[in-house]
Amino acid sequence: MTFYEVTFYVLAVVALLSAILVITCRNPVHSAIFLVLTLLSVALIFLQLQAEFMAAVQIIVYIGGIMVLFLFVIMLVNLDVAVRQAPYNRQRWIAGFAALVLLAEFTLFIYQGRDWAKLPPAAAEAVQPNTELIGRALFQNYILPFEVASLLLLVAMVGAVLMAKQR
Amino acid sequence: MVPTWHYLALAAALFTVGVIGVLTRRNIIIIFMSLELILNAVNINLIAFARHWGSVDGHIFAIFIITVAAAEAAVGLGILIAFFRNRDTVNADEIDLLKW
Amino acid sequence: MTTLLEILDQPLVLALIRVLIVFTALSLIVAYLVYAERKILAHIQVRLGPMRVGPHGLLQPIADGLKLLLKEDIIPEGADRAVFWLAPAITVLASFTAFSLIPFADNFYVTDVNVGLLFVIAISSLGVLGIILGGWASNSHYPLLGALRSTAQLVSYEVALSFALISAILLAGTLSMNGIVKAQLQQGVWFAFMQPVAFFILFVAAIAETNRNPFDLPEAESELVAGFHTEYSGFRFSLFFLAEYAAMVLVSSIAVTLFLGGWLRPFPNVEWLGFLRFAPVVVFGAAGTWCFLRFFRFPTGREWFWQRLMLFALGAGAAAAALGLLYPPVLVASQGAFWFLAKVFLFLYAFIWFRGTFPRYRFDQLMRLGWHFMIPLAIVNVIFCGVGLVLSWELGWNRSLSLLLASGATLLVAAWLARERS
Amino acid sequence: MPENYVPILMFGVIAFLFPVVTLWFASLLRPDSRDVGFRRKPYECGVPPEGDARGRFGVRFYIIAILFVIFDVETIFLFPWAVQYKALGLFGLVEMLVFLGILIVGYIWLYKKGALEWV
Repeated sequence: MTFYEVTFYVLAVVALLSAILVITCRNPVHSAIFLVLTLLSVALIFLQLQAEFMAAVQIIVYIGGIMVLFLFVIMLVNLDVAVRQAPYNRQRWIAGFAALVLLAEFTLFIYQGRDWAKLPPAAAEAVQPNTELIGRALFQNYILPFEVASLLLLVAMVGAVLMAKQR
Repeated sequence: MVPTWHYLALAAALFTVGVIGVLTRRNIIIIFMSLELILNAVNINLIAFARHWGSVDGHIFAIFIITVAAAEAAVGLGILIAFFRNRDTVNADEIDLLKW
Repeated sequence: MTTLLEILDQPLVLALIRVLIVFTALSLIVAYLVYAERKILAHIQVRLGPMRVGPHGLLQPIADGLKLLLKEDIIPEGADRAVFWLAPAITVLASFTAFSLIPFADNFYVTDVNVGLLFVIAISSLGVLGIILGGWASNSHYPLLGALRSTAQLVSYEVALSFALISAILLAGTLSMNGIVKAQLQQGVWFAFMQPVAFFILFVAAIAETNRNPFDLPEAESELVAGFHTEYSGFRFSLFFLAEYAAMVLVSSIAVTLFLGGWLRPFPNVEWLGFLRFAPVVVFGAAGTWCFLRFFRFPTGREWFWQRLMLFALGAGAAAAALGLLYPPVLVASQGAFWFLAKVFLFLYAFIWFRGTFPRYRFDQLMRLGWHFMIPLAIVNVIFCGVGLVLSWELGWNRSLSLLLASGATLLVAAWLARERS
Repeated sequence: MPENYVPILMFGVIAFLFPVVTLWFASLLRPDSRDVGFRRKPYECGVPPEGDARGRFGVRFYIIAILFVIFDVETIFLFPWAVQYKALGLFGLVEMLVFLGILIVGYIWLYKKGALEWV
């Protein structure tokens, strides 16, 4: 195994473990810290997949933006009450079972696709230089989604401010 | 080179963890965090496929997913703030009134 | 048998050596930046500043560091111990790691990647987490409020900062840090002259990002005690302190790389200004001469012996450096780092100078300045910069002229925005 | 290509180890924390702290954070645009004018609504 393969498996384990800790921690702030760890290892996995632009975007938007939003909200609502309450709801056993069924399905799908997955992946350099290629694709082939994204952001901005503002 | 299906397996596992979080936790903030986990699992898939086929289309989709995640977090947490102001709780199973 | 040279030639070992050099140099610069700030502020206020430890207080940073290491470690009751410990570590990580992407010279940088600038932004944006978590973990009113205010300020100005950076990328056409410097060499002009408004926005946003006067609201003693690190003491406090000064050096480095030509000397393409390459010799020679002059005018006597000895050693070191720099290969090799550091220190001096002269803003004024003036101005600047570039490509206008016209238009918008505010 | 990123990781690890090692080293030298008097109480200008520190704060902080996230995503779209600008030319400018135009509409709405006012 080369160094980069080892990095992937290490990062995968870190991402999964911290994801599990996200949903098991009682204190939302600890959950948020573990979520940051998950997001960071996912960003490094992107880097390992040659998606350097996406790795940077993941850190800037997710960790630098969305997680800050989460931490703000955790501080806005009084969480000391939440820590003392039961963390799981009543349907947790049914839900856990359903999730396990989902996992079994995923396993089946990946197993069925094993022949396809044996196809050699394309040369990783095909997505380089990353930012230039993304720029070309985004502003030539995906113009409409790009402009719609700006509308989506506008709507989100208006909606969020209206929701949060004092009436 | 790590085979593509290892990435898919990791994404499936992350997705399942996220689903468990959404279905079992009571705190809405944690539910939102689990949603972010799910979206990240999808992103891993997209990026892995982008490398598999040697095209950046997967990256573009991932960018849009991150955009949507940002919009979702902003609006969702905005609703949460409004709800908390009215009801003084952040537990999902206490949100059982359609109108008040 | 692998010899030492072969081990040293491995790319990773080479990278590790560079990392260690940059890290050590950075820690020294940060330590002496604190000293320089005390000295310069003192001279602005007609005082002497630290004078006791070493000649002119030159060993003060080391004494301070030792003192902070030996301080009692106080963690307040009800604090979340793990998070309390983690927060300063994150802050240090965020403000130091970004230096691995800064090109200090043509051939001296830790690494250079295609999306370098994005990674610098990404890594330094992690610092916000340290501030929020530190404020929350203390379990105290003032730190929490300080953390929220600090974060609100940081994120407000980060938007303006990003838009200002985009104007520079529009001119350079690349995100690689070294590529941006090379674009300035190729176009023969520092981007500060093509995009003065963006440079101004970057400068103001940089002051706000590093919590410096006149935007040092997060740690305004009269309002919030000491901001988010009120409960931090001893070495934990000094970690926050170090990170803050490292962030100052970082934003200066970003500004220098993007707008002031990085490691380029002034007018890099003008042949007859080639004598400027002797500037390092002159600087070190002048420093050596000054040390020797002080040495001869220092009071003699047993109690001054060590101080005089140190001054003499400093003078001798500077003189030796000046002589060594006369050797052509050394002179060529030291050019990039010299000009880069000179520009960075100029920036840092401006930061300290501002602290000595400006009164503090009020928090609502600060947010208003950010959201009502800086952000719209930055957006308009990006648009006009794009228009100027298109004019020069499509209509064949002179590039510098159309960009300056664009800046003029932006200035008109700035005047209108300023009129709206008052 | 990924080998260019290994030095960043190295730097990050060293920068993270620096506080860890120095704090550990300091713990060998410094005196232990003694719980005497009000020493370990949270700071509250000299009076005993009252109430729960992790209370609620104004929603204005939250609005600032929302706006930051939205604008942050917008800048993400601008970076590949700026890098590719020379190839896109006039077409790219028009595209970005539409994109930023929609953003500016939102900004004007915020301005009129007063969401950008701190007080």
